[in-house]
Amino acid sequence: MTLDEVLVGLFPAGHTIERGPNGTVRGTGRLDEIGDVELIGIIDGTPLGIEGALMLAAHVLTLVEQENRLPIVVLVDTSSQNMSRRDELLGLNEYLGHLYKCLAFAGTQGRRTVAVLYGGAAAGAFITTALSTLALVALPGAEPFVMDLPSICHVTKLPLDQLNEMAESTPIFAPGVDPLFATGAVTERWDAANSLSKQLVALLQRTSGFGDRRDQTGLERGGRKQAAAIAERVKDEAAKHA
Amino acid sequence: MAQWQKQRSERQSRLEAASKYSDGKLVSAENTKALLEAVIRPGDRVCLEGDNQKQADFLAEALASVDKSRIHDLHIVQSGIVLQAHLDLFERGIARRLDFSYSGPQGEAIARALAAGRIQLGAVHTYIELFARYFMDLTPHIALVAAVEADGAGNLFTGPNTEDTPTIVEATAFKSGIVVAQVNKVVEKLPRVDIPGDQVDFVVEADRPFYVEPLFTRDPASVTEEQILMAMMAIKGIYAKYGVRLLNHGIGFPTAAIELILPTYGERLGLKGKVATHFALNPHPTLIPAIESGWVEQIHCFGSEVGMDVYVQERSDVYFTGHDGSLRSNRMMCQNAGLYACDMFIGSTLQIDLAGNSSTFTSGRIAGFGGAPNMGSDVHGRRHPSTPWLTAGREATGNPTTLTRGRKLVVQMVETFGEKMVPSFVEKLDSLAMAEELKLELAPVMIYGDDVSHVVTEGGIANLLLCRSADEREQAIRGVAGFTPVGRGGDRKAVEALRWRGVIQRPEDLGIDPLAATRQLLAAHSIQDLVTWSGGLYHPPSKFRNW
Amino acid sequence: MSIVQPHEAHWFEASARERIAGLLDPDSFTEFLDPSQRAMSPHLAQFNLTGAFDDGLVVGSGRLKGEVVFVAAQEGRFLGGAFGEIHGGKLVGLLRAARDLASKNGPRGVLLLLDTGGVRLQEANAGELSISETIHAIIEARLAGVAVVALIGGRAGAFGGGGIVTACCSRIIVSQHARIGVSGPEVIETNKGVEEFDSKDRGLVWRITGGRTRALLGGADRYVRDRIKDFRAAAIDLMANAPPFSAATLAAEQQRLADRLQRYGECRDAPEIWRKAGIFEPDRIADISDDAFLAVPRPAGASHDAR
Amino acid sequence: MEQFQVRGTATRRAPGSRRQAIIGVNASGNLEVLIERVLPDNECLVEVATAITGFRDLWEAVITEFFERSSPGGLRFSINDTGARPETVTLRLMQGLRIMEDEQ
Repeated sequence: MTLDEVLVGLFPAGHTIERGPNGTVRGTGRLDEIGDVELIGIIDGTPLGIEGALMLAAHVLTLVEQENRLPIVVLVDTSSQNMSRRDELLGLNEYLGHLYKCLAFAGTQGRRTVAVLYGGAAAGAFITTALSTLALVALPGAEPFVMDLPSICHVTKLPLDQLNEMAESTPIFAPGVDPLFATGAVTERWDAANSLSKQLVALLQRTSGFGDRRDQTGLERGGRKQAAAIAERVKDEAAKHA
Repeated sequence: MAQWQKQRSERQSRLEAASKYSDGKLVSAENTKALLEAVIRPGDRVCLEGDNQKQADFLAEALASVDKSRIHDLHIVQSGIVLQAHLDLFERGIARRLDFSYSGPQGEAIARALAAGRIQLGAVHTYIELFARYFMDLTPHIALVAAVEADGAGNLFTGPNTEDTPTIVEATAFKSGIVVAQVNKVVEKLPRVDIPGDQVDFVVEADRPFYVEPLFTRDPASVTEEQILMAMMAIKGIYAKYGVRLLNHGIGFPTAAIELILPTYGERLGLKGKVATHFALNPHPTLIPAIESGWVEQIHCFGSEVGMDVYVQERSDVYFTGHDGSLRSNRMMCQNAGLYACDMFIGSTLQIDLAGNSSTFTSGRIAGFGGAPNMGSDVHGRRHPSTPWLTAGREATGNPTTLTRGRKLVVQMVETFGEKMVPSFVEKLDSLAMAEELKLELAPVMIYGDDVSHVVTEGGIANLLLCRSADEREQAIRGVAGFTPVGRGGDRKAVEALRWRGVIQRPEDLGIDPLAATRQLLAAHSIQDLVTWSGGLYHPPSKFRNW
Repeated sequence: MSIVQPHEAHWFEASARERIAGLLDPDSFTEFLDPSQRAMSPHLAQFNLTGAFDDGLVVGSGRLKGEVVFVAAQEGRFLGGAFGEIHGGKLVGLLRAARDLASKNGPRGVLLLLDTGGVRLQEANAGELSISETIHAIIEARLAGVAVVALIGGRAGAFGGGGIVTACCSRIIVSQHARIGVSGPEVIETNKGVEEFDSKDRGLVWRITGGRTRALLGGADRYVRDRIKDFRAAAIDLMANAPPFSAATLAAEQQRLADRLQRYGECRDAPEIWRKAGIFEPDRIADISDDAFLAVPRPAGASHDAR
Repeated sequence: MEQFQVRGTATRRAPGSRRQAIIGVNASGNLEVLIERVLPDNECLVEVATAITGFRDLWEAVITEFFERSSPGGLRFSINDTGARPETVTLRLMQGLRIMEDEQ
């Protein structure tokens, strides 16, 4: 979907959007049922570099200061983090970490934060923009991935055919929305046949609190069967020891 | 009427032919080829200076580019066949016969050229063996040497890498030959004179400094725990046992590991000042921590090592230096020290057989010998006694008397498997098959088994001095050959009996705790640590930089 | 007995377990989900890989100068210390336990001995998600008043998601070996070409990503020699006064990162930054000894509580 | 990947009171060994998981020699390996045995 289609679908009652540098956007959307939501995002498949991350973080911090506690929707169509020697030199990890912390902080302050992934997102950019919110929604056309199969092929020396076959049977490494849904990363998959707006309203109404239940979700969906239990076992041993 | 001065008059005519290309002794880089064409005659014996370290590379390339209709069928008599230009001489037909010592990186190319008949091989020598023949039947007509600086009178300053130059020049200049030197720079006044100008006929200022290979630099980061375990066994079971103070080390990682744990493990054993005090050895960077910790009293060098010049200069109490301050190395002298003054040689090998013969000639490669066979041999001319020498000699015989001569300790450190799990222990050396294939009269052996006193592997030490029969030697070697076919082919009972007699010692027999064999034991973990140990005086080449 | 005592040992050469042994008070460590429980990755066999009995992460509790701390140490030599499902689950569980126990005489801090190339590609989705869960859990622990201190100086550094995790900790301790970044030099070279980043130029790699650059730029709070005892001393010191996770901290970080971008945004190599920062002999920073480096005054903005 | 076990008999109980220990790292050319005191005093066992197939015979030789050399009664050794050389395996087994000698 294009950004315009996404915005019209999500906010038939109206929206404003302002494009900034480095592929960043900010604005507001109107939902009849619950009123305004704040919009930020990175679009056009722009890699997320230090400028973009810093700018988005600034938007988030500004929003968090406001009393109104409006939900924040993060529109995501990026590629990966910006692969650049200069960005790495200047500490890209800190800029991405800062953005993550700002979005998470908003979540801890009672803000409902939802990432809407309608394009690409990979690796560090995926973590920072799409996994840092309380919920992640994948729209048609969303193409998240952590590692692409040719790269996995290159490192593991396994033939691509075999990897493709393996990807069919386990969601643990394969790129795409469905495997990431199964593992608990993607909260919901929306299709365009239903009203995006209604689905957003419903999601926002369900979303509250900063608690992280994605390992439980992964277990329930059968895509990540161990993580939750392992975390619990460590917690139990720690509690016994303390 | 008999002519007794033909060589002098021949020399004179060559010098005259060359005079139009020189200004006094100085020759421009552009005129170098013409100069060589003027002074060299077909069939000449030519020594192009080059060994496993320094290379007269500019002159080598000039020689490889001469007109082969004028110069051909040369007989190359030199330490190293290392550069592409050296091979080109034979590929182009400029040279035909070859007597040499070391080939290193060109081992495969030499084997191919030999098989194709482009090289007529005289022999593969050790360094000093070839040097010796320079004074007998392989005296060069032409010596093409390398130095750092020259003055207008032809005096040469070789810098720290003196190496073979004095020997080559001596043999050539005093037998009416012609000496051409490439230098990095012609200057008014030299820091010191390594070669007097009246032994040098021509000097060329090359367009670049002569090449030096950093052959003796081992990165501590690549030392393995197994090598550390071997090093611990060697120190405790050999250095300490015999009290070895005068010695030579090979260039492999196991001996680098020894150098790196002297200040830690050796210190713990209380051996400082008691072992490893005097070396015939190049300036190994891995020895820096031991030197800085006060272990080493004196080192004489075959050559220098890239990056070590400033360090050596600042440690003149340890190294031999000129009055200018920089290292003076000399391969001939140092080899002699290794032969007659060292009580021990310890080094690695690629392949060793059931009798302890070892070789670095593996199929398809003629690697040459360099100096190892001299370091790794017991020289029968030795007469001065020392405790390790006498102890070894007495171990080797059942009932020693005052007539029993001593023995040099010749220790082979062998990791049971080499690259790609190729066993290092074999029933038959590859070099035997190669000798048959190339119809060599003598199969190339780096160190003969009867010179070897000890074999050290991850599995233990085999003391061959204590073996009383060929069969015992074989079982002792099999007993430390680990899980190679040779090791697994050992007679278990015989091996256990040898262990009981102390001929074979496992780490636990030596009281070595396997938990201590970690990289934490290394006094330096990286090249950068060596730089730190040196107080910033060691300047490693950039290819070793990893920080 | 090992000849080198645990705390005298070098961090870089030590295993995850050796680091913990030397870092904490002697014999104070209790491991959670220890190797005998064989909590191993179920995903590696299909790639013909064998696993590790601890899945490359050692977690547990111990004391640091008497104070209770939790500790997690990645083994950088097992699959590059990468995050997988079990590995990540253990780390997340430990951080959540610290959060829950903080108010019940629980740990004062969590020490994260990071040594990771990022996500384990054989279980990439689980790994990526566990990195996000780790950051969530770090934030929750910090909100509960637990200091989370990253200690980095192993052969894998802290890359990919590991670099982002680092930046979310309360405090960061590095040695020279600590390469920290998001995209590894090889990845950048593969994607953008050798002109952008020549990963074979090791000096360049260290100037761009190494511990000295991070320390001078403010990407790390403390630079230490490569000895476990030096990491220990720094951890004791820094755990005591870690910044809270708050609006003020984040606002300060925003300002700090904006200032850095404004001051040095044009620079493409570290010495350019040091020159601008007025550091004496900027080209020699990589070459001087640790002691000399520790004496280099840190530029404006490098020391801060904005993390 | 290949998994198998090698059993042995021991002439004595391995000394020490430690219940379990782990040594080494499963990395290329390396291995980790988990040692547990869980068997009767006259038994010993090594369980191997290796990423490199086709060397079972060599493994058995290494392990059998280790049993004969050190008689580690009561101990189970579990190995995760990625192509360690035989000498590395022996070193790790010896190290593991040595750690178990510590009194706890």
